Amino acid sequence: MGKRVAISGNHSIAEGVRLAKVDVVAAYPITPQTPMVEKVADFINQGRLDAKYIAVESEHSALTAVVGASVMGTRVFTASAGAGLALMHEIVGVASGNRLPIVMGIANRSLPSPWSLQADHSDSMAERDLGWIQLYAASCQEALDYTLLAYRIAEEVRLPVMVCIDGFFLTHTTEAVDLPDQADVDQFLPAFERGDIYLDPDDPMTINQLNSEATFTELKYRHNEALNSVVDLFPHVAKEFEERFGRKHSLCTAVGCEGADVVVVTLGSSSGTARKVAGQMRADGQKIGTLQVSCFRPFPKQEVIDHLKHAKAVAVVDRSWALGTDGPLAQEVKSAFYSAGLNVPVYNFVGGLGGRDLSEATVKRVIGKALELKEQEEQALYPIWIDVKEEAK
Amino acid sequence: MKHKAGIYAVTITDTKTGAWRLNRPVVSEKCTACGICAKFCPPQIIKIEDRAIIDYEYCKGCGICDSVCPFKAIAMVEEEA
Amino acid sequence: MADLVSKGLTTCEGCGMELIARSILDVLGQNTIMLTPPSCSAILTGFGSETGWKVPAFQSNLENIAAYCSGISVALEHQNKTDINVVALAGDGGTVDIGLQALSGAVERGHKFIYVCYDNEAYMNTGIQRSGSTPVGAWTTTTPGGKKEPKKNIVEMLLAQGIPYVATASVGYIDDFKKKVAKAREIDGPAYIHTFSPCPPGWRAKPRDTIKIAKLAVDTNLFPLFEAIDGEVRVTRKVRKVASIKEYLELQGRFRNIRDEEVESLATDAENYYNKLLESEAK
Amino acid sequence: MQEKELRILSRGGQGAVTAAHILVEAAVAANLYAQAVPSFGQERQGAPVYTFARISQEPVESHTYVYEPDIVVVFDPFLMELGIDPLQGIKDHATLVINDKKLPEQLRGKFAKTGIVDAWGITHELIGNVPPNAAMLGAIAKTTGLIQIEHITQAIMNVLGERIAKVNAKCAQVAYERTVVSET
Repeated sequence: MGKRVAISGNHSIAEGVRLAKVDVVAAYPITPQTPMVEKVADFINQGRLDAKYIAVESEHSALTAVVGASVMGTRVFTASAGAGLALMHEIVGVASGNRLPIVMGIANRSLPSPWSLQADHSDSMAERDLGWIQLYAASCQEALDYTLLAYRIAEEVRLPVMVCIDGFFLTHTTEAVDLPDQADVDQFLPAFERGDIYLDPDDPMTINQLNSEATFTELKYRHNEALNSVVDLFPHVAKEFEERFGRKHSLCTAVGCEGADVVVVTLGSSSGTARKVAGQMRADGQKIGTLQVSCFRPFPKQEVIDHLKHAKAVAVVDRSWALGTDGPLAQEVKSAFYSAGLNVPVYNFVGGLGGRDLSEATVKRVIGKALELKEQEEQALYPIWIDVKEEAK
Repeated sequence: MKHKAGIYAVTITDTKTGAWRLNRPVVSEKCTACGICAKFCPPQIIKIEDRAIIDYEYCKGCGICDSVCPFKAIAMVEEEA
Repeated sequence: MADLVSKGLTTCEGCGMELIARSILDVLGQNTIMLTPPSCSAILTGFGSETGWKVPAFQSNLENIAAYCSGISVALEHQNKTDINVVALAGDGGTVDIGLQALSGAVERGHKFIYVCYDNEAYMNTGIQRSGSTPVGAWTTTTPGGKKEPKKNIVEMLLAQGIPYVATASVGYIDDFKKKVAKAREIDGPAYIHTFSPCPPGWRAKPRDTIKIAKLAVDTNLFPLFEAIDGEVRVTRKVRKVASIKEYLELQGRFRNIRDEEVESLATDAENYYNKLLESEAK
Repeated sequence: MQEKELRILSRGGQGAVTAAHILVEAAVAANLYAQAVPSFGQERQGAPVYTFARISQEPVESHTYVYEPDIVVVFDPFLMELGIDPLQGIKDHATLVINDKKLPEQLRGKFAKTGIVDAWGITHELIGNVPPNAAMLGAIAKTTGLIQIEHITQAIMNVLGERIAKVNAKCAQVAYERTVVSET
């Protein structure tokens, strides 16, 4: 039946790793990811997880080592954040290009510069187009559940997954989390089976070699097809998860979107905050909806269109500094809308950067501004920095 | 068609590098079958029987066999165009 | 000959690395996983659906081959597969320069793997650019006036780290190299073999002289052959009569413009280092 | 019970983050949902630290700091001399739990309910010169009535190391008994 515990987001992902019976872990500590990998190391030390921990000398080597362990046919885990993820960048493409079912915990932290220890999505967004599945959790419970979903999906489609949790607002926040029983997880997540590529003297092959223009496009095409197939696969796996564990998960979660004057679209920990604010406003008679995007890659275009097509306006909150254009989430929503021929105004708000709290007041400001723009039928070509201090202007 | 997931190669490449050769090593009767040439041949295509036998399908003609032979039993002869 | 590498490889004529690659599998046999970085050794790893290896192989990135070895080695350990060799075959650039951090980390953690560096003293695959391993006085495209700085001594760095097995070798003494590969296999931890490997096009040398040059490097004491098991140094080839450095240099166009004082410093450094090795052997 | 939001004011080294974690642990034991949100800064020993918590019967949605607390917990009255204002943003009918011998002058009449505890005195008496966090947890239990003291002491036993758990649980218990609660 499992039990309810009080654990942080970092600890939640570590519990997911333990329950997934990972074989090899390689990681390099970086704030705010550190307690996540410390916890995994602790599980191994206590004998609660039969795995090997490689305390590598850099993030680059962390992802490299798990790529190596993955092609040997073991279930693997690594984790990083911010500049550490940026250092991994080259290997991020290697992991997905080789179709390896690696799961990586991301404790979202802003990229330098300026240096920041704290949350925004600029780190994982910089990796968004390299063919990994990206899941963004909104709570410690989701951090755990997404980790289990990640292994299951990764191993079905042979693609790596980033499970992203906002630095401090999830990594270091303690919450009540329902911890599943090992026996149930074992039913949900079968023992690891090696994929099509492996290093085995009994069946030798060469992996990851040079390719030319004669084959490159086809390999990337199949990679892309596999990634896009997750949009169809996810609901099936989530349904099975719900039947076994009683918790519902979706590519994106909509509340009160039908006919809403404004729908607030979010990624990560601010999703719950937005739901709470919108819920209060609905109770006061205002028509405000929310859409939490959990799966950012592949981007569930159709689901997003279906949820948002009857809204009167959409306010997309990007906790990321995509400088020079729209935030990444807004780009996706606008792109999906255009493809579907929707003419719903989409306003992009950038906020919560470098650890600035995306507070309930900020969410209210986003909604207020979106209503105002809609009322005045105004366009906003570039994002509105919703929580920037006046002195910066 | 079901494709394998990943980047892999299983076909053993086999370039007939003998075509590159400008000079052909020719083994004479001075060969004692000592095996030194075979030991240092980079593509390892010299077999030692009663004398050294070179696989000209792959020999690039580098001349290492000639250079290491203590008995001067190999001569490099220009290939005809 | 185990015949675990395709005969028809597109390496250059007289390539030292090719002989090293074949010799490794000659000793280790089929139960071996080979890794190569993007470099000349990647010629063996192949292109498209074709490979030169008949054993399992993996193409690493340039700077992280030892980290791949770490992951592979640990996974094998976790699977209780103790009879499979994990071998990195990387050039001097991928080893002493960009690959140094991953190598140092993997050695410090003590993973069981064999790292063979084929040292051709420059970045040859990209067309002869200097590396940390290029010797004083050598021309490369990025040292058009000859390199000013002495060669980086990676072996001493690894010795200082306490690596359980480290050796130098030369394609000129291929039996000695093979013996060292066989020893490396028996080490329960990281083993490193730094192997002198002439590159005829890069050194502006005749392909036929590869072995001659590789022997001379040893016989001039420019590249002494030794090994160290748990730090205990043993010179594996004692040089009775020191060969002429001039002869060695003259076989290679890359040293055409070397200055007398640079030749002098090469000779002095070679003598001093060789004597230092003999001294540490005596201890 | 509606969701209750707590703001804990302390200084680096006083154990507020651990206390908030224990509070969530206790809430879970009481079959409630809860959340502890640390704020992150340059946490030097002695620097002011804000820690936030929420306790609810439903899963907690918000993942932000607390700006309009129902309950303010002051680990160290000296913070007020550093310019930290326990009154900032408080909801109507808010509750105060403070580590002091008596209610500071400037806080009189500002809270609907106050719990006063000499957490340092109790901690020094039972343990020594260690953080007052266990005692503060006892005082929070007593003043707010949100969580029973048994759940607090059990959570302390679960979270803290064996060596120090028992005496800290005792500390919470004694503080619970000695906290003076008054309502206006």
